[in-house]
Amino acid sequence: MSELSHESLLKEFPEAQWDEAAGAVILPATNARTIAEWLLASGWDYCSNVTGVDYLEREVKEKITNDAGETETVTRTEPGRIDVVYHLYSIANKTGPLVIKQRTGREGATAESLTPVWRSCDLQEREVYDLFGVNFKGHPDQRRILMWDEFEGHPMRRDYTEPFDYEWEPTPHAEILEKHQRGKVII
Amino acid sequence: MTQEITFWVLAVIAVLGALVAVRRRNLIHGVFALMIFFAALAGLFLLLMAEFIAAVQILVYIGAVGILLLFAIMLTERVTGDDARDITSRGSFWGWAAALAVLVFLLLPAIQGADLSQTAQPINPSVKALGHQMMDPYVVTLEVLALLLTAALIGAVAASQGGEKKKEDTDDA
Amino acid sequence: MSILGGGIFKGMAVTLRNFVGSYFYKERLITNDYDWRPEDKLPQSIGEYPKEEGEQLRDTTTVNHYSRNFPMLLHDGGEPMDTVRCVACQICERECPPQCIYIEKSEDKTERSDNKAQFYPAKFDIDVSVCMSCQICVEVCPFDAIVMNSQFELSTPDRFGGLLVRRDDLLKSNDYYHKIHPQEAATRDQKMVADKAAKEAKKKAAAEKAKAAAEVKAKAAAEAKAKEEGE
Amino acid sequence: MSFQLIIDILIATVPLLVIFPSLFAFTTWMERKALARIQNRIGPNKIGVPCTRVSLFGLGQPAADGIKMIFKEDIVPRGADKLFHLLAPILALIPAMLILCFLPLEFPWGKFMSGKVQAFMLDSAVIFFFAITGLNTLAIFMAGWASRNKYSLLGGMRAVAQMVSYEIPLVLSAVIVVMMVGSLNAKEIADAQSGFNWFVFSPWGLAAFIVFFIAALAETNRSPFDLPEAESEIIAGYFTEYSGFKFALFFLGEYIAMFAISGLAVTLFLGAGDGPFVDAAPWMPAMWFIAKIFGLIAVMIWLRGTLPRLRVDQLMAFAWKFLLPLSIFNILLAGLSYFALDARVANTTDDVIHYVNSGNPFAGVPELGTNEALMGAMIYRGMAGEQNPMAAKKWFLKAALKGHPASRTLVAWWLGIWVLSLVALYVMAKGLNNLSRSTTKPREYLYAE
Amino acid sequence: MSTTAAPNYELLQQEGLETSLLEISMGPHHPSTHGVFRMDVKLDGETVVELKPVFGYLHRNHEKLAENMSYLSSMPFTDRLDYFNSMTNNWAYALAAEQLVEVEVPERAEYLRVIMAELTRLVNHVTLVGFFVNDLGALGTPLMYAFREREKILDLFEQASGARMMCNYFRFGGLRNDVPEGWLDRTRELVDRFPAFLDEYEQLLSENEIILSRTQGVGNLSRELAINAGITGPMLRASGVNYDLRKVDAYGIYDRFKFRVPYTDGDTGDCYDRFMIRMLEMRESVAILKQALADIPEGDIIGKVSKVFKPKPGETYGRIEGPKGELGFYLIADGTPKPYRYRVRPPSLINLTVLREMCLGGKIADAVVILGSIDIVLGEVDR
Repeated sequence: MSELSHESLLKEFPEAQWDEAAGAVILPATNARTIAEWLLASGWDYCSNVTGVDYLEREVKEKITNDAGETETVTRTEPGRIDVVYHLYSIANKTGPLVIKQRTGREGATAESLTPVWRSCDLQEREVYDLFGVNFKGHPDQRRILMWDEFEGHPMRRDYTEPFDYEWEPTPHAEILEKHQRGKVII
Repeated sequence: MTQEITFWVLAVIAVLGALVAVRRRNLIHGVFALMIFFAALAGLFLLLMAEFIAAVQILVYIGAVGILLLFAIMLTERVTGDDARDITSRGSFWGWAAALAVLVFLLLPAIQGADLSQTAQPINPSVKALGHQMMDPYVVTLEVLALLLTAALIGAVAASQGGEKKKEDTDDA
Repeated sequence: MSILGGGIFKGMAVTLRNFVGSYFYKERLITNDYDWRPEDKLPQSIGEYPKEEGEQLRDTTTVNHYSRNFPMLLHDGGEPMDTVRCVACQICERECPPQCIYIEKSEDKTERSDNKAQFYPAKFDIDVSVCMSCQICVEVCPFDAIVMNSQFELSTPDRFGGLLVRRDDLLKSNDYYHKIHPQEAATRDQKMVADKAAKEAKKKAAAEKAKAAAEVKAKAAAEAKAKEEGE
Repeated sequence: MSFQLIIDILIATVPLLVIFPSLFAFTTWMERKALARIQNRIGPNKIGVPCTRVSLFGLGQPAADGIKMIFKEDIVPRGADKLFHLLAPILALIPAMLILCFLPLEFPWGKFMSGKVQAFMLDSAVIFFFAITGLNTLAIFMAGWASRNKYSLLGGMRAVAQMVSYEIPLVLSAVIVVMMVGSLNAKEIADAQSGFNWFVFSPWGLAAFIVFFIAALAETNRSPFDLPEAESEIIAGYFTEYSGFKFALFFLGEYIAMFAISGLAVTLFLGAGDGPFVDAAPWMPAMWFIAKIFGLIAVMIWLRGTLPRLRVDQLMAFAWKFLLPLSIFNILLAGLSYFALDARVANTTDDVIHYVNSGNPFAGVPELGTNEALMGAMIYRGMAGEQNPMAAKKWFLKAALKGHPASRTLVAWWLGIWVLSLVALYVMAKGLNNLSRSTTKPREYLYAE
Repeated sequence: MSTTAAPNYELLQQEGLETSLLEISMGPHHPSTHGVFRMDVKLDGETVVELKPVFGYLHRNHEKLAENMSYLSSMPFTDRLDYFNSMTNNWAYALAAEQLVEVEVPERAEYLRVIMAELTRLVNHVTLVGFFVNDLGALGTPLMYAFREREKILDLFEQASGARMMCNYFRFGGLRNDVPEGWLDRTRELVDRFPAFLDEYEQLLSENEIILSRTQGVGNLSRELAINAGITGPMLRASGVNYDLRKVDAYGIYDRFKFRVPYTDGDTGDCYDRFMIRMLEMRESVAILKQALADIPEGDIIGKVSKVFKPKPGETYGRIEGPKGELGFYLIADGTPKPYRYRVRPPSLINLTVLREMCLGGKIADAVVILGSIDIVLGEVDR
């Protein structure tokens, strides 16, 4: 059994990246399943939490040092992405967490399903599929879980807008609704 | 007078019940009609003061046979509806013939032999006497019947066990 | 080797004990007799509920001094709108998680009894059918103007209008607050006094500082002038 | 068949049809109140006398419930078999009412008016009782099937399986009493137990009573055998789709069946109308009878407040693997010990009579209690009126208490047989219990510091 | 150790005898699905041959709501996740948020947090056992006893926080307010009397033959599957894994208390074990409460947190041992007053993963009992 840390993972699979800010390992899209199996074999027996994070396309201002040695501010467009985050623990060694992420684009988002490795991903990956629209390859039973089957769209995406207020009912203040629509009141 | 009225009411119920049991498309309705027939029959027995027979009629025919029939019907798929069962008139000739034969060869002689001018005497066959009869002159018959039933029971158990065993075998293989 | 059915008999002994005990020990009972008054007619809206302060706490078995139910607006006594603490800053409206508060700020400022002109809420409505009694509005209020009431008998037959509590029904005096939540009210008053003192101290300090600064400046100016003159 | 007979029948039956439904109302109140107290609640306590504020411990609650039930909308599911849906509650009530008539319940007015004590003085009342109880099964199945609801169907199937299975131990435990009395007549069974000669006071009678009571619980769908209406699994079982008055009829039928089967238990084992001061007033036997019924119903309520429910396979296993063997064993044991005891009594009788015949009992040293022993022997032989082994035993017991040696031996035998039977029954029950559920027992757990 | 495929139940098919399956949709309105939960069950007679849990009827997208409001504003919404245990929900959220800003929680607040959490555990376990026996078919008697004790604890909660169930009591860096005068004495009195109630409760339940035969050997869950399927809490320990976050993470000040973690040897892992583990855990909670109530110091109740909670960008995952299992909050901050991502790891939902496996082949009555022994609250499952 290798040492339970992200270093051993990075050593074993050099194509995985270490994201210092998030404290997470970003798995390569191709062999996430293989890495997961290796992780399970090396002692990360318990996958606690699975979730998605949606990042819209945005502009990032970065200070870089150019060739001339001057710092200048460059505006760069960061493409939108969806991260599927897994929090791993070891029950046998009582250590953790190891955060691993699968990164995918927003359009036609797909990721490797880790359900065959950890059963606990089953319902949570279904939830990520339901709310974020990430397709999990190899998931045994990928259906909507919280929304009804006929529901369109993925409500946890940040650019999701409600098609209509199907739960609308008259409130004593019609104005409050107007306010809401103007965006003054945050709901 | 009261007795006669009761007899006719019960008789009509019995015949109607029997007819419904035969003619009804809905099987469950048929079974319940059959039970009404049994109940009316039990009433007729009571009218003849044969209360033990009436009790046994209810106990065995309604309580056991009827329930068994219901169970059997629950196991079949189509219970109600138009395609529940087909009542065809095919072979009805033989049916009528059999009914007529029973009437002519069994009932008519019995009716002719009986003295109809007299109403039934209230004989009181006590259960004790019945038991003594059963245990004394007819004990062999009773035992044979009991043996037969036990054998049937054991056979049924064996049959169902055989099925189970077969399943286990396939599981092992 | 346990007795046949021993566990069942043990359980039956427990239930028998409870059966008998419920007649002799009041603390065994789960339920309390609610003060049911069939002659009471259900008010058509919340505003019609009795406003006498004693009435609010008539059922002390379910409501105690710690309960919170829906918010109310505080005033310091006297004419409510004269001493209302709320200045319609709308922080609570913004922070309210279920968005049940609706405030309209007044167009003009009024003179309060403490001779300070302030805005006041022209409208202050709480839709208690939406409110979830979370007390966030109380925490974010910088003026200690909104606190939680413990009145709970609020049912009405009207679903939408009936559960809207208007400003005038929300206004309650600080004395009432002391009555229903004595400990909390006392703490809040202490805090307010302390805050006020701190604020005044700060103001004073600021004023002194400003004065000192002005003095220093004046001094410097004088010195400069003197220097100038000296030259 | 005369007009007088019809009058007699009416006099005997109408009170039953009035008394028991009223008792039903009282029982629902009692059950609610008792369950509430078991659960440390107060129970119904508001509704009392109408139009006043008098609450009378909530005694008006059943009436209010009844009125509500009558005026409630009657809902029949669209796919239901309307005829059977209507018939089922009626069919559930009628047999239950009918079997009340077989109870040896003596109301004084019946006695005064025409000498009729029961609606049907049937020679084979016990058999009739079981026959008609079986009809209840049909009603429940009908309700379950006609509702066209899956839960109802499951409940109906469960009810049929359960009631058919538990009828067997029920009948087998009643057989013991029939064996002892030698009659199926309820009145004769009741008379045989007069003077505290209740069958529950013998080991096999006690075992039979317990088996009978358990089977009766199952037969009336009471907890812990309330599978056909198991709320946590199949909503309300066969009456899921019943509301309003039909539901009330079912409810009534269920409670009347409870009364009836408790009444049978009282008749068979608990001495029917026998009790202290039974001769003090003409209505005492009826009062005792109803009081005993209520005692049994109180135990039913108590059990309902305590126990969870069995699972369907355990229910069947309990009937077929525990109650059935136990009651068959009980019949054998009862027969054997009855014969052994009887032989011993006969022996003692012979001794006593021989002693009397062999010489003048008053000439030599008179043995203590000889007179009592002689009395017992005479009664046993039928020399003093009717032959009555039960009463003879009582006289022998008196003789033994006075110190009659032969009677003492008899009583020693008697006690020995009783203790042996009790032990044998307990061992049998324990063994059967271990066979059917040997693996379930409380467990030990580990702790991590 | 791949445990994806559930065991397939083979229909008993004999030659010439076909049985048809009965499909029942148990729920969303069913007396024993603990809320609006649905089980699509296929029955062969009474045997469950297929079971599909369906949920989402109570879905309100709690996470999306929280992402659109300030950190503090979603605190009252956490109460409504698992509405039996609002205190522990609050704690988990506060713990996660405190990890973002690294605030020091005062001593007294830590003690009060432990007291509240353990009281919550008592509330949860005692009512769960009541509901569980209710599912077994008892007429609510144990449940009523449980509610009586629960009510006493809820009174304490009301006195401390103002509300019985939706407490909303924890704040980032401490607690909202100090407990009122005399509260600790009342709590001590309650804790002293609680073991007597537990004795009575055990006498009523734990040896009852019907309960034993209904629960033992029902819904077995192996240790391997339990770990792999992410089962947590008492259910995991009933399957023979000694894993309690109060010991493992020692969050708060749990390392100061002496208590034991009950678990099984893992041979059975059935409903009886799950039921008994909870009974035993309540005694340990009482032990913790006694120590905490003895040692609690005077002092501040909330640490130094700025009025506008605005953490630096970063992400964190905070988890506690909730009464139902590991309750985690995954927060991503982006420097604004609102969380960028807010995720609840609901133990109720994840413990449901193995429902199908445990129920298949059992009777329909077992399915209800197994669901009861999992201990779900639909507010948390559906969020």
